[in-house]
Amino acid sequence: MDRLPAGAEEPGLRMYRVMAMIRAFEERVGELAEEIPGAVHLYIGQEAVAAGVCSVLRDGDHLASTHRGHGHAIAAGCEVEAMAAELYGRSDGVCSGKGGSMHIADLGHGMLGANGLAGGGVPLACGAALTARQRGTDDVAVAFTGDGGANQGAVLESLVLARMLDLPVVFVVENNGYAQATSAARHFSGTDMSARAAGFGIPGAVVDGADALAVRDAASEAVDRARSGRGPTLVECRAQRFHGHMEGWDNQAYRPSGEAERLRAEADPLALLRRRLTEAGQPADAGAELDRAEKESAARVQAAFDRAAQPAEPLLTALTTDVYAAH
Amino acid sequence: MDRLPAGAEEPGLRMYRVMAMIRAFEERVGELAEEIPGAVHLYIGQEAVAAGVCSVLRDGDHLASTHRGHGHAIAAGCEVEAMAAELYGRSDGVCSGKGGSMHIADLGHGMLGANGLAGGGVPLACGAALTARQRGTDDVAVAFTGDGGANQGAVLESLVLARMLDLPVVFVVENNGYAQATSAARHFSGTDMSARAAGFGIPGAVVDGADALAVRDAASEAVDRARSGRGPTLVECRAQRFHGHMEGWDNQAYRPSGEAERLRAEADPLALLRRRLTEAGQPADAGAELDRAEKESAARVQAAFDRAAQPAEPLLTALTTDVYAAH
Amino acid sequence: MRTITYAQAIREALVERMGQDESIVLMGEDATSAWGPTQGIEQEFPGRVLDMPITESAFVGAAVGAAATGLRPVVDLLFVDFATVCFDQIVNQAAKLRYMTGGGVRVPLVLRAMWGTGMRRGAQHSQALHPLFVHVPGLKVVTPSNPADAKGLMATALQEDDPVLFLEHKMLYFTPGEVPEEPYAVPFGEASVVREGSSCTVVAVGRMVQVALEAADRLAESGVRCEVLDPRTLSPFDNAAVYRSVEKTGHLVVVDEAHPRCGLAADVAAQVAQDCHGALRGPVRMVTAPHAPVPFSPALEDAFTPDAAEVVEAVRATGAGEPAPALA
Amino acid sequence: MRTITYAQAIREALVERMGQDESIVLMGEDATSAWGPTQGIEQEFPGRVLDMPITESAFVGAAVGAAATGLRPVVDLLFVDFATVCFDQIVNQAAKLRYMTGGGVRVPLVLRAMWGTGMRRGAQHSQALHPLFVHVPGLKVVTPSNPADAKGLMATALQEDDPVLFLEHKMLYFTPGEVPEEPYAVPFGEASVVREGSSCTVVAVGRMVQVALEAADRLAESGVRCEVLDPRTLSPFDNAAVYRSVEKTGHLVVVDEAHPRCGLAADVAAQVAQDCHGALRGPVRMVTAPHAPVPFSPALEDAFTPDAAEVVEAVRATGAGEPAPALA
Ligand SMILES: Cc1ncc(C[n+]2csc(CCOP(=O)(O)OP(=O)(O)O)c2C)c(N)n1
Ligand SMILES: Cc1ncc(C[n+]2csc(CCOP(=O)(O)OP(=O)(O)O)c2C)c(N)n1
Ligand SMILES: [Mg+2]
Ligand SMILES: [Mg+2]
Repeated sequence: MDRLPAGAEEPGLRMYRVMAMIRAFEERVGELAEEIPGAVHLYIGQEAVAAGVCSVLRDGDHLASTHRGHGHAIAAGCEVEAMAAELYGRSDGVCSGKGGSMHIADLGHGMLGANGLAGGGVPLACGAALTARQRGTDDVAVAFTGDGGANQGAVLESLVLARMLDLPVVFVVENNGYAQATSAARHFSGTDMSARAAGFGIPGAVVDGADALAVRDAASEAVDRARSGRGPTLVECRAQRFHGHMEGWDNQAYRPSGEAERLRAEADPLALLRRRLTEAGQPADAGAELDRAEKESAARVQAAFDRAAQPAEPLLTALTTDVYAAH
Repeated sequence: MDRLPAGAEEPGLRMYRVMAMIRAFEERVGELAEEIPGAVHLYIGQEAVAAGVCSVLRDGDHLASTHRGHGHAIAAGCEVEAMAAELYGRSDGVCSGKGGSMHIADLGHGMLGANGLAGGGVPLACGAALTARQRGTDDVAVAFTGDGGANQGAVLESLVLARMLDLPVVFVVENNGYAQATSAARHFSGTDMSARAAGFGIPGAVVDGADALAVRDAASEAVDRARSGRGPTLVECRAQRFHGHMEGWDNQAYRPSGEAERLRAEADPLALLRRRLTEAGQPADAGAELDRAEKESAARVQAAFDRAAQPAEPLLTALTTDVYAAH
Repeated sequence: MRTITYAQAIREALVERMGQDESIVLMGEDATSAWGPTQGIEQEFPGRVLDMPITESAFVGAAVGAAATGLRPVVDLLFVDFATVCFDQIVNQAAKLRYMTGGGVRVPLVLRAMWGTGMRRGAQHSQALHPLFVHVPGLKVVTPSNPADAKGLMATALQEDDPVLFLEHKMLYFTPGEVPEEPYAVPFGEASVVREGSSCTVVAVGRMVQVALEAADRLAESGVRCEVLDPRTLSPFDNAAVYRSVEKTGHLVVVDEAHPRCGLAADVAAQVAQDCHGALRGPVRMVTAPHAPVPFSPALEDAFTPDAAEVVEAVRATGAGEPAPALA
Repeated sequence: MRTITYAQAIREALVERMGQDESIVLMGEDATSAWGPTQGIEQEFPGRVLDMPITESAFVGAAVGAAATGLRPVVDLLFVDFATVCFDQIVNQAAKLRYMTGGGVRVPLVLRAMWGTGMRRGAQHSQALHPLFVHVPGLKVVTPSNPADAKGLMATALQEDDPVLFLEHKMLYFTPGEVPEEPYAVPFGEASVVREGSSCTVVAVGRMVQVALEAADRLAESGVRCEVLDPRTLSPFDNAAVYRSVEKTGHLVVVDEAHPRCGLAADVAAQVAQDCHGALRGPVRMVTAPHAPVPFSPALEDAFTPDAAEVVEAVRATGAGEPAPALA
């Protein structure tokens, strides 16, 4: 988890590195969207959620993600090179090219996978938490879901299950205001997920999802609760997606005009964290450090996609391997 | 709905008639359980819920029931003769013998059916409410579920849907303390369904399910809300099942010893309603009226089962009819 | 005749029937802002297109309840893969309600869904799944292969009193074709003979009809004349049309992009092996996707999906076009 | 040899493997107070039997996640019909996780469920559904027909690294049979020849093995010798064993109590029609339940379920036992 940065750095700086990498990755994916096969759902605007939550995870912990999973994967420590290759369906991709954007998984980094089914991954995270509970370790699991996916039966049932077994799981609802074109105001009917969680006996919190430090604090409390055997927590992160639901498909006519631009200007999680890390009282060279992080990310991402976009001989025998461990 | 009794009677007396009929029916089913094919789940102890709720329904309204559906069917107005025949799988049963105990349905009485899937019927009731909403009528629908079934995704999603569309539906959770052998205390983890409903933006109430008048009051308020376009309500009725989960299968070892007997003595909904209807201030002949209702019910039920148990020539051609309306 | 796309053809039937039948409502996630067949219908029929939260079990179940009580809901499931999250409501409720009530309930319900490979969406957005629905009694299963059938089959679906899975192949939406302007209905249970031939019967489903035709073209060059049948409705299935053709050709190939085990290709092949054994002059052949999930990699996805070369090979493997063996 | 029931045999394998493998946990509604194969296991392995709320999507999904991270969950779904409420977690998650990750995840998971007719439970508690699971790549599907296989197949299931649907026929739980006391495993993908014969191959699934044997007895009276095969595992499927038998007998009947369309009978029949055409000396025959939900009425349920008379008729209809037609 949170493996990009080196050892003893401040959490803020480490989160910034993660967020810069996510941003660089997603901006590049956006540029390449017409060329990348299939569908991509960008995480731009929500970086603070993945970075903040994963900043309190450690080896042995697990997370399950959504269709909008690149940010979670990067924050979990997945290599952007293997991810870029995966997006192109190459056999050297993190899932050998068989998964694609919507299925990036990497157990080595605790990443149980993006998921094509809204809410589909949430029970999987409960399962990782169950493993920890049964083994008596203090590992935890994080279940990410969007606001729309949070309405799914699988997610709501997971609240029941997690409470009944007191699973060490943290439910993170990334409320970015929309499920495709349907606003959260409509599909949540004025409720919020933390109030819902309370109805299931699960402590809930609502936090500004653009504020990495705030997300980290809330996640930290929730993860501590889970690690110490006090059961599940639900954290609703109010975030924003700066792009449409999916690249090349969504004209965002359902959004108030100018909303995305305004958000970029006013609610950019990177800008916010940068301000925090460079404000009075912080090291004088903090800004330069952040610039460097951005440059490095951009370069690494650029190289990763340059390589991934190279023509590659597909491994056609892979078509029918990995269906079973053994048959 | 509530069609057993004649016109201008007091609601209390009408409910008593319904409850007496349910009790007579279920006692007889219990006696015949070894002979009746398949599984039967008795409603004994919960009569006040079905009777109270259905007492405020009218033609055009609908209800969807559970695996424990006999009481709801009778309260909806289904004929016990056709139900008894159905339990024996006869072609003159209310579902031509193709449904059986777990699938008694009768659209003519607004009864969408018992259901073999825990929680499975709840969305169906939402659908009947949707029909009313789309047609602009003031009909309503009632969705019954047990406490165990209330944990199902289909039920929890229905809360989301009903609130978003402001459907004229009333969710009735019959919390009889157990889902098979698992106590509600465990599977609800100390929460209650009305608190859950609140988390979904749906007004909830908890009511004594042994008290028909209290159930009727709560149902009346909820149904009025639905009829007047103010959307869904959830009513949790704390009831008791006097029998095991299913006849001939459940040794009830999970229950505190003597619980069922104690409940019969202390929390019998018929005895409670009888007290209310015969207490000071009520008509002097009220008790006799209730006795008569019980006798009549018993006689009608006896005759119904005597007839249903007669050997009957099965209609084997029915095996492949009714699969489609037209093929 | 005027040419429109598959998506437009479906839309035309929807709009026409909604004009005739007030009980039709459209339901789905983002239904009011959907692209494709239902785009803009909300403006034409205000209040009859309903946005749903991501609660398939609840809203498909509600559609069943609404159908039982007088509406005729048309539910957009988006990708057919999502039918798995509301499978109980489809398989145990919608499909069985009529039977379980001895005919006491009718369920006029259309479940629309996109299916098939080709869009590089990976294992959870590219499945076929029609064999699962075909297996279940009480469901009708339809999948048009061209715009004219799409319009006519949707018109029929909207007048059925049973639940219909209306499966729209995602790679066909923009396929153009001649479509009559006036309303018409294509009956369920009638296969169409897309191309006549005498050497081998090729039954192909959905997008595979095009693949079969391409193979037929290639085979014609060497004098093998394929008769290509498009069943159009998978349940009910027009066995008689297949039998008639096999009686004539003596050979059968079935092409379907679902998986092989308990799939539609096996279904058709088995039926013919049982009922037309005497007519078969060689082995039946099934051309299907492999027994593997749909891979994301475009190269693998293409290899996954049956193509004309595989069909050509299969037709040859039946022995079609070879001189009949001399007697004794 | 000692005689125990099918339920006891399953229990024996569970207990034996739980003793060997600490990662095995049992999950299910009322798991700690269950009857049948898991009765009382909680006392032997405290803390390893977990009661679940009625939240199949959540707990089956949790079992998948637990399997991916090191446990070996055995989930009791009760009736297989309930698999429909968690179908996504079975079909899209458990079955596909390994493939979608290019082999990066293993999912050692056993989903137990009761199936089949006979208990008069009506349409939603009596289904077969195995064809649905067989269709889905990534799942393994097992259904023992007798106590000895039940023990050996469960032992294997508990050592597989793939999700296994372990389908227990509800009418077989109390069937007694000889079962070795020592641990042993019956490998997946190996059919068993239950009875040898030369006239007709009869492939029968689960409870239908008994029905096929009864039919074979009756047919033997008139000199028709059936070879009865029990595939035991439906996915993977031992095609080779069926082919070997059909090469010998020249005739095939498949008996399965699932529905006919896209069912297991069609699957086997089609495979034989494709790969053993030359050996077939008559039409294949499928004996299945009808294309109708399971009726409640006992008389109808009995008529629904294939019986020996139907199998006898089917074997005769293949032409088995008739003198080979003289050449020319
Ligand atoms: C079960 C299911 N239903 C529908 C979809 C189609 N779908 C994909 S993403 C999406 C919206 C999800 O919204 P949200 O959970 O808020 O996530 P966001 O896209 O905002 O990150 C929908 C409806 C799906 N993938 N799975
Ligand atoms: C989806 C599903 N899971 C499991 C079952 C098995 N089952 C039948 S009734 C029941 C308990 C239901 O409890 P509750 O909802 O409280 O109803 P009650 O029996 O108390 O009336 C269970 C687990 C089922 N029928 N459907
Ligand atoms: Mg969202
Ligand atoms: Mg209960």
